[in-house]
Amino acid sequence: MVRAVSTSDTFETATFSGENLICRRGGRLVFTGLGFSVASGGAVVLRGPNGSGKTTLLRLMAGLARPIAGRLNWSGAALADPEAHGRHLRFIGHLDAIKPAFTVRENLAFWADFWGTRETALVVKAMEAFGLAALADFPARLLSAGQRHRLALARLIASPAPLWLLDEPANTLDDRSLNALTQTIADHRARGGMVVLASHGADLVTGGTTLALDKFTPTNVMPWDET
Amino acid sequence: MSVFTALLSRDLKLALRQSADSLTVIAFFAIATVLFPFGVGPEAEILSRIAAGVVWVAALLAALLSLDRVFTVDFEDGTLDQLLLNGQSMTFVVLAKVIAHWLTTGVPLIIMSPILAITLQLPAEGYGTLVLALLLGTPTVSLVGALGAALVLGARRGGVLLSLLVLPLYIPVLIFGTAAVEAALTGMPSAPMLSILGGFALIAITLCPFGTAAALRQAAE
Amino acid sequence: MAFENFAAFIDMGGYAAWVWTAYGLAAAALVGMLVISRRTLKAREREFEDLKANRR
Amino acid sequence: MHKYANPTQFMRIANAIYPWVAGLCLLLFAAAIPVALMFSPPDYQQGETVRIMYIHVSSAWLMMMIYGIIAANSAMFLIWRHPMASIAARASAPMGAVFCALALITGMLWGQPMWGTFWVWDARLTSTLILFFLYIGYIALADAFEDSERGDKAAAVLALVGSVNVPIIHFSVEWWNTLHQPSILKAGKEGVGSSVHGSILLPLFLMMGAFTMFYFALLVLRLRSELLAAKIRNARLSQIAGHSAAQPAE
Repeated sequence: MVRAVSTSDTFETATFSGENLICRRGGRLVFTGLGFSVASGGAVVLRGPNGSGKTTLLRLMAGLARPIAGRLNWSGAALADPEAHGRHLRFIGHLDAIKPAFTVRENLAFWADFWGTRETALVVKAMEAFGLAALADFPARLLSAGQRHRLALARLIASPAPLWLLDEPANTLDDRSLNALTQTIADHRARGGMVVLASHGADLVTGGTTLALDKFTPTNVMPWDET
Repeated sequence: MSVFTALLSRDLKLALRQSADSLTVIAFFAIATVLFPFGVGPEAEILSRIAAGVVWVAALLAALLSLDRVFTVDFEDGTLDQLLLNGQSMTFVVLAKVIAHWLTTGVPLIIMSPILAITLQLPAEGYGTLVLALLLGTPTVSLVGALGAALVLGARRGGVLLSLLVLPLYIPVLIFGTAAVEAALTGMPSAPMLSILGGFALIAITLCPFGTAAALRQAAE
Repeated sequence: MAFENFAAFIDMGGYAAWVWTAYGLAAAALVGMLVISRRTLKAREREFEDLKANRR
Repeated sequence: MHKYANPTQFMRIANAIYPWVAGLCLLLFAAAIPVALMFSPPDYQQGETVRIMYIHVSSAWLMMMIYGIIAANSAMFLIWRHPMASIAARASAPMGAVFCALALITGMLWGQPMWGTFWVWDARLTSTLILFFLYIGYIALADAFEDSERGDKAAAVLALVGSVNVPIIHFSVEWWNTLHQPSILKAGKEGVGSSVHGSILLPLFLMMGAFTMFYFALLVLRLRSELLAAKIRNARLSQIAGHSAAQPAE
């Protein structure tokens, strides 16, 4: 059964914002002058065509990539220590970070353990939320692509953090899992969590702000036009 | 400390589940060593003269073989991104990975080495020092090797490149590792060489984790 | 002048093979670097001009 | 400092001094070659082979100087992210490798007639050989990534690791060598040491100066070339971006 998890404890109120971000990937400017802001309970949906920098921006928000200019703020103060920023967030990208030799439960338990989550009950809750409870003791190598993706998403519940950065989370999910994800995101926001997600498909959030990335795509200056 | 202990125990558990990986490295170590008598002839005199050096060289090559995978798998399946987001310090992650590597390849190599040294006719006085030298030298091998492995993440021909980068840096360890055994065989004190090996390990453990952490961050960027 | 005549100069006190090989290799290395660097520079200049000419 | 990190500014200065450096290089070679080959006297111990020393020492000097320049640039690149620093390091490395090979080969050509052997496992020779491997590793690493920026960064870390390790390796090999080979070499080395007098200093300095100027002149050419390559890459990327932007959004 797929069902949503609700926990009573809430996150501290916080805001996460960025200003004047300029980012270059592989020698090309992806976006310039980009700013965003998300507060507790809020959501931002990143939209834009391929190559407009959705993944880049999410990695930048996670602190995995560094902008060439601009700054990121947590509750108004600039992020001084990018390594500590990892504590604020969960990032689910295209790669699922699953070890095929471990069971579903072991995969989840490791990450919960790694991020210092004390409550082991959350691992069970996470598996239930994404319909993985029946698969708990199966080796992850037997999972289908959709199941693997759900296992990756289950980390969000197994080890809570206020900010969720999700890159195309709807990919490979069936309708039932989509509902579960929508519900999980809603619960997270109700608890004071924040969500930033890249999507070009279904609406997973209600009442969030949309950030159209193509607005920040620079008109590329050709080298012979430079002064 | 949850970052360190969780990752260390995960890597050890993974190595246990996929023990074939470690066994391959040990098998390589044995085969590479056994090739030498065929190359230089079976005379006990020559073999006992080169035994320590052969064991050391074969151990370095075997370690190199395993280093290729220290970060590659985590890099390719997205685990590295998550490890970078540990919220504490990347140094813990690097240390956990390096210690896991040393425990799963360094220690088996050390255990195997006296057995291989027997086939190479190493005189009896040498065994203790050989094991001690490997015990002090292999941590440096793992630390420097991890730095190299982090640098070549995502590179074309990463494995070959790794050996090109790392083997020259192993020369000091090789020199003092074999010199210690040599000293023991000629009745000289081997303690100075062993303490130099220990010194290398100390230098490596203070410098390499930072470089490795920086290289891993670059690889993910 | 350290040599009596031209033949002595070529002979280099009996070390002709060593001395002239060393100088020959050095000259080849320097000239080689120069030629290769210049050739890539010229090729890139040409490529850049082509790109510039073909802009939309 | 940041003013010179700007490629355009930097190249303006580099191009302005280029004719002077190139001219000085030609002038020094014009003086150094005849002096080294003809006008300087043979060494009283080594005879005419001392003439090999002029290019051997010059190459060895350059291989070390270039490594120093690469290491310094790597540090600047990693700390301040100066783009020019990585380009300078990348442009220098192949030259360093060539001079290192030249130092090794001319050393062998000098060693054979003097010591009776092409190669000894002397600390200097061995460290030079290892430096050569480091150069090769540096070039291979810088070139091994699809994203050239990543190659620059990885190579920069390697250069710094190497600069810590080269002295350690040198000291280790020296120690190892004295243990293994109380050598034929010592005599040869002392021979070189004692023969350093005026008559060989002039050609040596001329040759070292000529080599050094050659490096700087060629560096300017290679910097120009590397910057052009970067511009070409950017232009191509911009064109690709232009194409994908022209397509309808999903």
